[in-house]
Amino acid sequence: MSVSPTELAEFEVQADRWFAENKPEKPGFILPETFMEVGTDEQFKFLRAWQNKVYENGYVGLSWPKEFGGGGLPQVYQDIATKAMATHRVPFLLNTIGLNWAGPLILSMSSSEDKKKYIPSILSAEEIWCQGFSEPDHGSDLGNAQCKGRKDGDDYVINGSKIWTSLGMYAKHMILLVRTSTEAESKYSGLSFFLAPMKTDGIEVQPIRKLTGEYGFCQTFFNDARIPASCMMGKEGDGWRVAMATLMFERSAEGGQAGGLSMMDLSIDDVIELAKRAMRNGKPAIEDPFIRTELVKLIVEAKGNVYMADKAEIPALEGEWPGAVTMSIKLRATEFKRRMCQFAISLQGANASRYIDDRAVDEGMWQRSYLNAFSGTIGGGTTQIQHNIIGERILGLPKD
Amino acid sequence: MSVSPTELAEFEVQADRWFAENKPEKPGFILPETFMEVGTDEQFKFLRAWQNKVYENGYVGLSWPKEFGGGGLPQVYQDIATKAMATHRVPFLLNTIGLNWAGPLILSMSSSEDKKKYIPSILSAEEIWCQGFSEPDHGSDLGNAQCKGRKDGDDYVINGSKIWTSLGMYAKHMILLVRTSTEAESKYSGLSFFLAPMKTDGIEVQPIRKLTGEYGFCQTFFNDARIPASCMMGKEGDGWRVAMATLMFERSAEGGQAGGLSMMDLSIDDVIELAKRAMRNGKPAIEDPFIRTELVKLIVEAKGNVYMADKAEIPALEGEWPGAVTMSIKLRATEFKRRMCQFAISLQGANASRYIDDRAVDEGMWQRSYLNAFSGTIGGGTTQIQHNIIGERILGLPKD
Amino acid sequence: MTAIEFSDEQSMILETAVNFFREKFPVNEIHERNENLDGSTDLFWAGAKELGWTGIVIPENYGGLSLSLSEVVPIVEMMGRHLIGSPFIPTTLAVTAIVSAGSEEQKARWLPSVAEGGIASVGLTEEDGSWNLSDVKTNGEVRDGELILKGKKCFVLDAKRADFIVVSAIIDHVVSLIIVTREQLNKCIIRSEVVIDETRQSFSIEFNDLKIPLTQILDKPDLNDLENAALLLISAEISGGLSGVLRVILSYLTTRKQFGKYIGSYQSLKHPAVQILLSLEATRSHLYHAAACLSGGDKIKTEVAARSAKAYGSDAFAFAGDRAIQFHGGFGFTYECDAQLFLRRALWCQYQFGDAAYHHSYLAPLLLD
Amino acid sequence: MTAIEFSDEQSMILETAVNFFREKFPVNEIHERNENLDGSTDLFWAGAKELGWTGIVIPENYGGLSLSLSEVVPIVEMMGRHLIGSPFIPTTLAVTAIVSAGSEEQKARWLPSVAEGGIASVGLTEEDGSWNLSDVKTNGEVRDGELILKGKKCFVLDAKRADFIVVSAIIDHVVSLIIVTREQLNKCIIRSEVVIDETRQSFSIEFNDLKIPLTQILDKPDLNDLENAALLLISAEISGGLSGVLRVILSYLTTRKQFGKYIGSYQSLKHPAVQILLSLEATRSHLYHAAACLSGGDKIKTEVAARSAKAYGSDAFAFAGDRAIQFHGGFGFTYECDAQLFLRRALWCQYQFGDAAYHHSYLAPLLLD
Repeated sequence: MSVSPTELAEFEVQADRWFAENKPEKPGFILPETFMEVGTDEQFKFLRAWQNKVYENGYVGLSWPKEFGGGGLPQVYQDIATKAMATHRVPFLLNTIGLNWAGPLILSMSSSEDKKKYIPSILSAEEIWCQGFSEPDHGSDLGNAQCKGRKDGDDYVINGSKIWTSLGMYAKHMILLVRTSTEAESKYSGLSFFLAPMKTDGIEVQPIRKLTGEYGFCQTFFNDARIPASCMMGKEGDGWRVAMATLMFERSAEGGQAGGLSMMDLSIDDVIELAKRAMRNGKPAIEDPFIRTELVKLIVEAKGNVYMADKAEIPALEGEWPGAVTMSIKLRATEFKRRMCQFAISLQGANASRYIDDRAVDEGMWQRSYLNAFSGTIGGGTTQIQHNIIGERILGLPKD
Repeated sequence: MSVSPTELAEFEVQADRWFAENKPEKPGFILPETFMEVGTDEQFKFLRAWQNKVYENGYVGLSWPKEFGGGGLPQVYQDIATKAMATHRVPFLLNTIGLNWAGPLILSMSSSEDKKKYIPSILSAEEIWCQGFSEPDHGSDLGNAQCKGRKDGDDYVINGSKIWTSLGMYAKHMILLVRTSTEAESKYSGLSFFLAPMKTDGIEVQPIRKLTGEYGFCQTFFNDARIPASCMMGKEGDGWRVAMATLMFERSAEGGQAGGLSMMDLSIDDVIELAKRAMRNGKPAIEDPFIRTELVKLIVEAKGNVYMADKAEIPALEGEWPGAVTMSIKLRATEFKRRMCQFAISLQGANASRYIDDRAVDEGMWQRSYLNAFSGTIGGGTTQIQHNIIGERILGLPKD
Repeated sequence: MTAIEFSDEQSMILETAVNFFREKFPVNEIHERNENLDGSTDLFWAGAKELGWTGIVIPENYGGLSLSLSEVVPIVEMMGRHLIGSPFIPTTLAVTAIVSAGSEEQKARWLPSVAEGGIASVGLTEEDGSWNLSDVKTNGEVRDGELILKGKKCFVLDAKRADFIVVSAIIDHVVSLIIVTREQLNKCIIRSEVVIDETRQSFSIEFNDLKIPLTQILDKPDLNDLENAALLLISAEISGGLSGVLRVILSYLTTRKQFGKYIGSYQSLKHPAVQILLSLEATRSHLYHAAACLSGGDKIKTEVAARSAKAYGSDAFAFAGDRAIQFHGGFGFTYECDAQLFLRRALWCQYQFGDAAYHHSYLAPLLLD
Repeated sequence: MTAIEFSDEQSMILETAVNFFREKFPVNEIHERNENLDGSTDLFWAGAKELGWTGIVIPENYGGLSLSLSEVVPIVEMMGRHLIGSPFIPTTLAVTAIVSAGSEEQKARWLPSVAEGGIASVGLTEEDGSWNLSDVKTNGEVRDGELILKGKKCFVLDAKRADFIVVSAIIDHVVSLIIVTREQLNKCIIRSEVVIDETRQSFSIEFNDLKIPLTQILDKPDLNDLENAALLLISAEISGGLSGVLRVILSYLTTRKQFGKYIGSYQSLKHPAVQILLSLEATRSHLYHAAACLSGGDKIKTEVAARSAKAYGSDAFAFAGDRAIQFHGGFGFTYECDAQLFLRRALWCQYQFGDAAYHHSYLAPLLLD
C-alpha cells in the first residue's frame, strides 16, 4: 500500500492532538511504569480502561489486519501513534504480552478462526494475556523448563509451576512453555507451546511481593490442570522454536508487534530536569562540576544508543559484526536505566534515603524505578547471559 | 634475639645517612624500574655495582645467617634499611630472583654446603639468578609445564623452552621447573625443580623485545642440556610443591626474603606532584575539578592499601575471610599501578602522546611505566587468574 | 607507627559483639525482626544495657565506661553485619554531642540516664536534605529568658522512643546544639517518615515556637566533631553491612545451579564477588584507621580518615547491594530475598551524612592543597 | 529525520576503502609496514591519488570532487582499521582550512596541487601541549609588507614530506592561520619527535623570524571548524582502530588455549570483548552522526556531535587497547604482538585534540545550560 506524505502528516497532527486532549489526569495513586508492575486493582482498572480508549479511537494495532480488529494500515501509522504517546507521556498500554508477544505469534501462525477469537480482545484489553516461560528453579535456563504436560485424551495434563507471570491475577490466557517429553533427543525438542486458558481447574495464581515492597508478578501453579490439545501452537516438540520466535518479537526490532507505548520510560532528560531542581551545597545540582561531568557522560551514552538504532537501519554501515546493535538493545537499555536511576537518586541529598511517599523527591519514583530496573537486567536473560549470547553469537567466541 | 630500641633508632639514623650520602647520581641513561626491565649492558653494570655497594655496607641480607654472608640480625633491621632505600628513592637491588625467591628457598631447604655456595654471591650480586617457570604455550598454567627432563646417568637431559626469564642474558643460575615424568598420577606430580647452571651446553638465551620497544626479558631454549641431578631441589616429582613454596615468597608477606628495594616504585605522591606541574586550560592541572576528584579517589584507594597491610597484622581484625588481604597484594598493587599511570599520562595534554625522549614529560617515564605495568597484571598469574584464586581459595567459590 | 591501633578493649568488645549478635540476632531471622522492629529494639537494648554498651563513651563519673567512639565501632559494625536498626547510633551521637559540648551541669543532668539505658537521638538534617550540617534553617530566639525554637528537622531516628534529642538551630547567626526533652517533644508535630531502609524508624519533628529553658543549649558545639562521629559510625555500619551482603551473595553462589553448574563458578559473578571482598577489606581498614585517628585526637587526620572511610565504603556497599540483587536473578527481585534488605540499607548509608562525591569535594583541599 | 544520513557517495567510498586496504595493506603486515613507513606511505598515496581521495573535499573548479569531510570519514576509518599512518589526515585538515578560510586566489594557488596528489600538514599545537587551539604563543608581526613568524609548533605530522603546512599564530592579538611553503620550511629547524604511535612521523618546527609574504595569511579562519574537522577525522581513525583491535583480540581468544579451554570461553575475557564490541558500535554511530551534522551545516550540532564522538570513542579505544594487551597475556607483553600497536595508536588518538575529560567540559554548557 502506498502512503501519501500528506496523509501521514495529517495523521501525525491528528494523533498529536488526540493524545494532548485525552491524556488522563493523574489518578490519586502512583501508576506503574510497565505492565510488570501492576500491583493493585485500581491500577489495573485504570490502565485497562486507558488501553481500551486508545484502541477505540484507533491508535493501537494500526498495522494489524482489519478483519481481526486492526487498522490494516502500513506500520508507519502505528509508529506515528506510538511516538505521540511517548511525546505526551501518556500511560503505557496494559496488555503488553498480548500486543507484543502473543498477538504477533498468533497472527503469524494460527488459523484464521483463532485469530478472530484472540486478536480483537487483545487490542481492546478485554482479555489480558500473561506469559509462562520462566520457572522458579531455572530462571534464565528456559530450555531446561520442568513444568510437565502429559497427553491424556484430547487434553494435556499440566503439573509444575511458572514464575514471573505478570498480570497473572488478571489474565485470561497464558502463553505457556511445557515439557511434554523427557525422552526427546535434546532438552529443547521435549518442549511444547500452548495458548492456555487461565480459568482452568488446577491453575492457581499467587502474587509475589517484589523487592520494591509492591506486588506485580505472580507465581502460577499447575496441579493436574487440563489444557485442551487444540491450544497447542505448532506441533508437540515445537515449543522451543515457537518460544524463540516469540522472544524475537520482544528482543529485537522484528516487525509484527501491535505497537503502542509499553512503558512510561524515564529518560535522561528527566534526570537533567531533576538536576536543575535539586540543590547541592546551596546551588542547583546542575551547577556542580562533578554532576555536570556525570550528566554529560550519561547524555553521550544515551545519544549513542539512539544513533545506534539509526545506524542499524543502514546496511552499508553494518560493519564486521552484523547484528550487534539489534541483539544488544535490551542489554544496553536496561543497564543504562539502572545506572541512570542510581545517578538520579544521588542528586537528592539526604532525601535520597526516602522512599515512596509524598515527601520524597518526585514521590520516590526514582528509588522505585531503580529497584524495578532489575526486572530488566534480570528478566528475559540476565545481563550476564546477554553478554554470553552476544559474545557467542555475534563475536563467535566459544561457549563457557 | 632481643632488640634494644636505642640500637634500632641508631641504626635508623645510620641507614638514613648512608643512603642520603651514597645515593647514586643519575646516569646518562634511563634506569629501569625493576629487574625485569634491564635491557642494556650499561644499566646492568650500574645496578650490579649498586647492589654490591649496598651489600658491602651492610644494608641487604641483614636477617640472613651470618655464616652465609648475611647480617644475622632480626628482620626489623632489614625493614629499616629497606625503608631508608625507599625514602631516598635509590635504585632497586638487581638480583631480585636471588634475593627474594632462590635465596629464601635455598636457605629453607638446601644443605649447608649449598647455602655456602650460593648465598653470599646472591647478596653481593656477583652471581645473578633468573627464573624458569613460564613457558611460551602455557603462560599462566604452570602446572602444565612441558619443558622435559630425562634422567640419564647422573644428569637430567633438558629439552624445551622457558619464557620471561628476566636477566637471562646475565644470569649464572636459574630456578627451573621441568617435567620429569609424563606418567605421573597428576600433571603436578610429574614436575621437578632444579637450580640450574646457565653456562651449560645446550642452553641458549634469546632476548625478547617488550611492548615498550625495549629489551628485558628472555626466552631460554634447552637442547639436550645436561643438568646434574645433584642440582635438584627436593626429590623427583616435588617440583610443584617447591615452586609453590617459592611463589609464596613473592606473592605474600611470608618471611625469608633478603629484603631491600625491589623496584623504583612510582607512588600516588608522584602523580600529585605531576598534577601540580602540569597545566590544563592555562592553570595547574591540580586545580581542575575533574582531576581533583580523580586524584582524591586514587589517594583514598592507595591509603586503603596501606591501611590494609596494617590491618592484616592484627589477628582480631582478620574477619570472616582470612587471607584476603595478603593473597590480594599483587592483584591490588599491580592493577592500581596500571590505572595510576594511565591517569598520570592524562595530565600531560597533547604531550601525553610523546614517548621516551627528553622532550617528553618526565622523559616519557609515565608512558613507559604504564606499558611496563602489564608485566605486573599479566606475569605471575594474570589479574583474571588472581580473581579466580581469591574467589576459590578465600571465598570458597566453585572452580570454573 | 601503624595506621591502625587496635586496643584490647576494642578487641574484647568486637569478640563480645560477634557472639552477641550471632546468638540473639541470627541472620536468618532478619525478615521476622523487620516485622517487629519495636520488639527487636527492646531485645537489643536490654542486651546492650547488660553489656554496658550504652555507657561506653560516657565518662565514669556519669556512670559510663570512659572509653571512646573507637570502642563503639566494633559494636556498630556487628549491628551492620546483622542489619540491626536500633537507636544505638543516634543515642551515641547525642551523647557524643553532650560529652564534647556540654557543661558539667549538663553532663550531670543528661548522661547518667543514658548510661543506665536511656534512649536519645539527634536532629541535624532538614527538609532540603543538605548534607552540610551548617545549613540550618531551624531558628532559636532567646526571649524572656527562654529559647523559642521554630523549624523542622528530618531523619530524626527513633524520635518516638527518645528521652531527649539534640537538634541544631541558628541562635544569633551561629549554629548551636539544643537538647529537647521528651516532654517538650510531646508538644511538637512528630510524623513518621517513609525511608528506603525499613529497619529504620525515622521521623520529622516540627517545632512551632517551642519554649526551651536556656540551660538546654549546649555551650561549645563543634559540628565537625559531631560529623566525624556520625561518619565513623555509619562507616562501621557499612563495613558490617558489606560482610553481611557478601555472605548472602556467597551462600547463593555456592548453592544455586544454572545451566548445570553452580553459578559461583561463572567468572562474571565470581570476579565481582572478589571485588566486593577486597572493597570490604579496604573499607574495614579505612574504618579502623579512622577510629584510631579519632582516639589519637588529631582533628585534620580524623576528618580525612572519616570522610575517606565514608566515601569509599558507601560506594562499595552500594555496589555490593546492587550486585547482590543482580546475582540472585529472579529471586533477587523478590521482597523475600535478603539481598534487597542490604541494598536498601546500603542506600540509606550512602545518602545519610554525605555521599562519596560530597566527601571527595571536602577531601580535595585537605589532600591536595 | 534520522540521526545518520549516509550518502551514496559515502557508501561507495566505504566499500572501495574496505577493499583497497584489505588488498594493499593486509593486517598481517602491520609490523613490516612500520619498518618502512616511507615506503608504506608512498604505496598508500599512489593508491589514494588514483582513487581520487586526495581531492575529495577540494572544489571541482580546483581539481577536486566537491564532496565533504563526510566522504573522507570512511577512508580514514579504514585507515584506522589497518593502522595506516599516512599524511592523509594532516593533508585533509590543511585543505579544509584553505577551503573554509582562503580567498579565491589562495584556493587557486594551493588546492590544485593537493588534488593532484600533493602532501600538506597543519601545525596547531605548541610545546605546552594545550588542547585549546586558541592557546597560541607563536607570533606573527607584519613588518615592511612581510609577515615575520616566530615560535615553535609541535606534533606537525609528516612535516618533512609536506609541500606546505598551515600553522596558527597570533597576529595583532588574533589567532590567524598561515601557509608556510616547503621552501620556507627549509629555513626552519625541523626536529623529529618521539611519539607513542610509531606509525606517525611527527616533527617540531621552529620559526626564527621567518619571513612570509602576506598573501599566505588565510583570510577568515574559523578555529572551531578546523577543530571539528580534526575531531571528526580522529574519531574516524578511532572507530576503525576499535574494529582492528577487536579483531586482534578475537583471533587470540578463539585460538589460544589455557587450562585446556579456549580463553575466549572465560567470561572475564568474553564479557569485556562484548563491551568493546558495543563501544565500537556506539563510537561508529556517534561518528557517522557527527559526519551527518557537519554536512548538515549546523555549527552547534556539529560541535556537540564531534566532541561527543571524540570523547566517547577515545576512552573506548584506550580501554580496548589496554584490554588487548592484558588478554594476550605474556604474548601481549611483547613488541611482536599487534596489541601494542593498537594500544599505542589509541593513546595517540586519545591525547591529540583533547581527551574525554577536556571535551566533557566543553560539552557541559552545550548540553546542560
